[in-house]
Amino acid sequence: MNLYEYMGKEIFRKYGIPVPDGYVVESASGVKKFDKPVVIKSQILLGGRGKSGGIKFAKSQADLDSGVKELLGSKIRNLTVSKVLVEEMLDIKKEIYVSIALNRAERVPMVIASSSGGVEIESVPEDKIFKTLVDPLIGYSDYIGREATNFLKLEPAIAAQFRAILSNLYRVFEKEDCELVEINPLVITGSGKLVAADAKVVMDSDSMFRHKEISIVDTEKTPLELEAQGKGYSFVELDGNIGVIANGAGLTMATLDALTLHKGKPRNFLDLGGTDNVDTVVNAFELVMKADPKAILVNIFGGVTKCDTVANGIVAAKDRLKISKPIVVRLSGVHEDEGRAILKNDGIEAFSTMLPAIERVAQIAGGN
Amino acid sequence: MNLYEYMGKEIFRKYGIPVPDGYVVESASGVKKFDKPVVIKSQILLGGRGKSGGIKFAKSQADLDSGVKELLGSKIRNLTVSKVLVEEMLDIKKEIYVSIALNRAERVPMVIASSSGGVEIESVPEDKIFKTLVDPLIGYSDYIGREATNFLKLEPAIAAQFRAILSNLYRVFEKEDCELVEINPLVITGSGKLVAADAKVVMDSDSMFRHKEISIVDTEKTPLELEAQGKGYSFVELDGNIGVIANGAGLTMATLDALTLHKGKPRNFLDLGGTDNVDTVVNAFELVMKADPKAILVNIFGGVTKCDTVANGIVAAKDRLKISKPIVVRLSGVHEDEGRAILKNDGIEAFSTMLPAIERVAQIAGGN
Amino acid sequence: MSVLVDKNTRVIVQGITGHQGSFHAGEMIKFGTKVVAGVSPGKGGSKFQSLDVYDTVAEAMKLSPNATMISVPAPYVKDAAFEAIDHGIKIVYILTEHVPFHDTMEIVHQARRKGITLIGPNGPGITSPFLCKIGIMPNQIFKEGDVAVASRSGTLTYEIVEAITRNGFGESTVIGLGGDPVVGLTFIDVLKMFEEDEKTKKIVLVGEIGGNNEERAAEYIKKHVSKKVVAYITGRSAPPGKRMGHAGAIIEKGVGTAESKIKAFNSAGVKVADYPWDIPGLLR
Amino acid sequence: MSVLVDKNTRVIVQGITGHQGSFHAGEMIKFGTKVVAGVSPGKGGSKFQSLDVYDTVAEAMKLSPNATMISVPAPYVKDAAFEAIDHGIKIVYILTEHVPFHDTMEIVHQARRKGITLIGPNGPGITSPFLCKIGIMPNQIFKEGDVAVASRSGTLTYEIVEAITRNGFGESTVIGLGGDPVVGLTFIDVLKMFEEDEKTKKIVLVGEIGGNNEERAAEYIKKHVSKKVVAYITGRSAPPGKRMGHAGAIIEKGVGTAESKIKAFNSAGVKVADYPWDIPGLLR
Repeated sequence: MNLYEYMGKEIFRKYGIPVPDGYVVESASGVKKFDKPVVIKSQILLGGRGKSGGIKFAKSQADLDSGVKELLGSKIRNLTVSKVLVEEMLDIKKEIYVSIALNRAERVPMVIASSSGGVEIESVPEDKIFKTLVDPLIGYSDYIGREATNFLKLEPAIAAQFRAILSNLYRVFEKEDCELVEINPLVITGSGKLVAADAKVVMDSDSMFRHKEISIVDTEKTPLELEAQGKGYSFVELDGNIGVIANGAGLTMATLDALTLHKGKPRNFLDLGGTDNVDTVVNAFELVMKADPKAILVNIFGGVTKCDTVANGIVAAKDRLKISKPIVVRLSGVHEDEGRAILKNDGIEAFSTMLPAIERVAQIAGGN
Repeated sequence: MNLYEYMGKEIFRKYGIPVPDGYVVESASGVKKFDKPVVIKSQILLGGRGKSGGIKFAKSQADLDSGVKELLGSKIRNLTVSKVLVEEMLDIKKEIYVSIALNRAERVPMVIASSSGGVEIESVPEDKIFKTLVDPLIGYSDYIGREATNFLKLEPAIAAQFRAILSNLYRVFEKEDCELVEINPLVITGSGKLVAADAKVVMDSDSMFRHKEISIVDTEKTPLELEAQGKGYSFVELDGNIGVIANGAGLTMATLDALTLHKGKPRNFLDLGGTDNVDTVVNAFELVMKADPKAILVNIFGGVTKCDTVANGIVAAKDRLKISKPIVVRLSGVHEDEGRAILKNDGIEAFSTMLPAIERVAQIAGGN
Repeated sequence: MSVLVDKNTRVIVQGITGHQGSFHAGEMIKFGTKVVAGVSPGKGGSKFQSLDVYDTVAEAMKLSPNATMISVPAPYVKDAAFEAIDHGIKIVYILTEHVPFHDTMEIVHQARRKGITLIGPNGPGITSPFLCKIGIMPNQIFKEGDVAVASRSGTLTYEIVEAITRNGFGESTVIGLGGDPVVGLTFIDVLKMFEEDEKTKKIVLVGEIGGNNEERAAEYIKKHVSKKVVAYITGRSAPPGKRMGHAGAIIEKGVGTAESKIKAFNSAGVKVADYPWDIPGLLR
Repeated sequence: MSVLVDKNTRVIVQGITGHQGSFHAGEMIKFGTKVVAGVSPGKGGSKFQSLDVYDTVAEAMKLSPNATMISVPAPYVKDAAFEAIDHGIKIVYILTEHVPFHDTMEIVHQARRKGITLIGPNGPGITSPFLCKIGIMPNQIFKEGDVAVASRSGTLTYEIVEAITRNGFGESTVIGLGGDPVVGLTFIDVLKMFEEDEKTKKIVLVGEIGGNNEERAAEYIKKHVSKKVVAYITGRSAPPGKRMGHAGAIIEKGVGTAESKIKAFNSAGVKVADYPWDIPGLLR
């Protein structure tokens, strides 16, 4: 779960990581008296805000007022700017990079640092990047900071600040259950101070039960995805025309893959999960219908999720939601025969394997 | 390093462990208005205060005033009471025991609990004691609390409180660098609350660099021991008449042992440590002379500590401190010959092995 | 022979009184698994079928369990796992999904330190028909045989296992690694076991987008696996940056694409099926 | 043959620019130890004698060290030890005294997890004349021979080693365990090594009051040690409850008395000397 820059910086401040002086503005009336040059930064969860015009500079009250007005409410790649961060302009002498991320392969946190900051770390040559793994049973040790500053060849006064920041950044990573904490750029100012000019904090959404103070609407999600999340479904909007309901993330992905290989265009990913509840099925249909598909494919391999329950759900959804779009169903596994009988009764044919169901729905929706 | 009960309870309070309402009184004027029955507890670092008259109960203002007056300034086994803790009297339904201590053999913390509280844990039969080791790389896990409450057969409401206390007690042990944290008794009150009626907190004196907020005079030490500690010596007062200066804790202990086997009575343990400084030797003599020994034994096995430096120190000490008591010296190892020559010049014979030096000094001091 | 579990596997279920725990414990018993006790804090003294339920793993140890299924809410998983690990239970399977990965990291490394095999979290478990099943795979899809399956998915695994069985093959051991970014077993871990297992003749790997578990497995296969390996990779059509149901199924900064995984497997001589139902054909 | 260290031991000194570090590094080199580099944060690029000094252990790894002496102030010991352990240095000796035992606990368990031998803290180190010396024992007291010594003290060890040498014996390996309540090696650990070491024929244990390391060693000797073992225990005359110099030398609640240790050794057939100078006689 991505945090807005300003939220990341609030956390940094709490953990003793220096950030620029600044404040968040949600309406033009929130602008304070101009007293020094500032940067006005759109609070959206996208890289490359600057290039998209989402960042403005102000050297006067007039600049500031107009900049805030222009940005608030503007659209950047489909995202509406509802907050801007007004921050002191830093006297940038040099930009460096530091982050801590999960290393999936080794299943440990990894510290990454480079003296090339301000650009995407992926674009920096490997031999210019310091990387080291951290033992999760031990946590951060100070020597890691010494190794990093040694690699970056920072002068002693800067190196000491860097080590303090890295140590605190690790605390953020650990205590706030982060997938990624990144400072890019970490600015060395003209007066020799290190300041986090940006803040990227991605928290593990599975950890939210112990971070009740954090509440964020994930703007990387569409409104329908957010609605689905609220209802407990794994749901991803795609740009095709076949609504998909399946059970299990892997099977659902496989269904999308097979559809795509058959020139079908899925409208969504929806994992029904393991359920034995008719309403869970009906609610899934409701979500999918909101995406206005041309046809709907239901692909169930019954286990914990019983085929007859799903069949009852399909019938109930058709009825309650007045669905007239074609529904193609595949049922296999637990209570498959009962399910097929229920659907037949309602005029729906249920295939017992995936292939014919996929061929059928791809053909129906083909005229897109 | 033992903390006073009231200091332990301050720490407990900080870590969310329930303690009785109370306050510390250092002079009669500090007594507050009586509003409920209280216990007045002498703040000294000794077990069995109650039996020694160090605890009084007050059911009226008069009781309270006179109790405080009686205790403050009184002597309990040689220790003067300079502070008392006035605490609400608890409605005790049952007393239980819980502690966390270093298990030296396994080199891990050990949780100890028993439903027999209010007595020394050593007097409780082993099969009535819950003991479990904690992995120091992992720390406390909640299941340990469940195992403890299961063993103690506490009823659910009490068990939940116990687990919270144990978890917090472990935090005290870990964060405050303790050798021992003990609540004995942990009281179950008539209204079903768990309250720490006593607090024994022993901190690792080697950890004090990260606990600068703690400042305590270790009253288990004699004034001379405290003075020695301030000067950086390992020094223990004993009740004999032979002052001892040696280098290395093991060698110093071995010197005391050998003296004792030869009917000599050591007045002290003093480890000179590894030093190459004349003043370190002179200051050691100063301490030993304050203990007024009948004779002094110096036993040096030279390594980092050079024998000639010690010899110069002995000569300087004799001169500066005007020592007329007999000094028996053993020098062996690095710069032994030089050291012996220096002493000979001053009329002191230095043995090269321990046995004759010990025999000589034991004989000199024998007439005690 | 089988991998990790067999007739001597004695299983406890931590969270046996929960909805999932009780259902799957029942199914495991039906499958023939030796479930020896349940653990549910606060429910000690009660019964699950004929089994005793205890408050703590410590008490259940008198039944000499050597495996556990953990089905407790995500916030309590770490504690339950440490409880099992500290008591030396050799196989720890975590059914629960949505376990914070910081917790899982600690569990993974503590398990490794103590020589314990961690399966999951958020996977369907392990099944060796019909010696032992720990987990939630449907009983009826299995037949004893020589095909070993390792998968990052749940239902998709059943789909494939069912197809294997329907086509006249049978399974030696089926292991679900789990759909989280951090799980106990990697494909390399299970490939080692499958390669050593006498009963296993052929191996099926079911991968998905996210991470580089499959790429590393492909490298390993080149060097160390003599048995026939076939694979299926799901998520070919997934857009980058989106989590496809599983927390681990996400293409991030170009890492973890299906293409990369398919290419890696192909270069290791592992045929990759286009569709799940093609797997049996590749096994012939 | 020798225990733990030999001619192939390549030692770095963490804290080589400090007062103690530099003095003892010099003495170690005189003894014949292969000291290959120094590490002192902030002093990288400087020299100690002909050796390079680095800011980090990472840099010093190019010299392939397999042992380290840590002589940094107590607050920094844990970090320095983790630095050495994480880089896989197989023998970590900590000279520093007054290390908080909570730090030492973590170091001990992390070292064990990584298969690393920890010696100390707060002990004189290890010496195998004249193959390698890591630590602070005086060079001139040794002679090569077949007596192995393990001790909880420093100077007392030199006293006894000197007596052994003076009486015509020589030493195979001398190890100081350290005077803290928590240290890396126990008497049992070193007894195992001494028993296996071909060069060692006789063993001397120098114990002291505090803990039950000696009592456990006595039990171990009964079952597993075939070589002659003699012992000396110091602190017979120490009053209970007082720390006798070493943090670990304290009789607490009746545990750790000299009597108990002497009795345990006697019951294991280990003769205990009354005086340090009696040790050579017992070795005959």
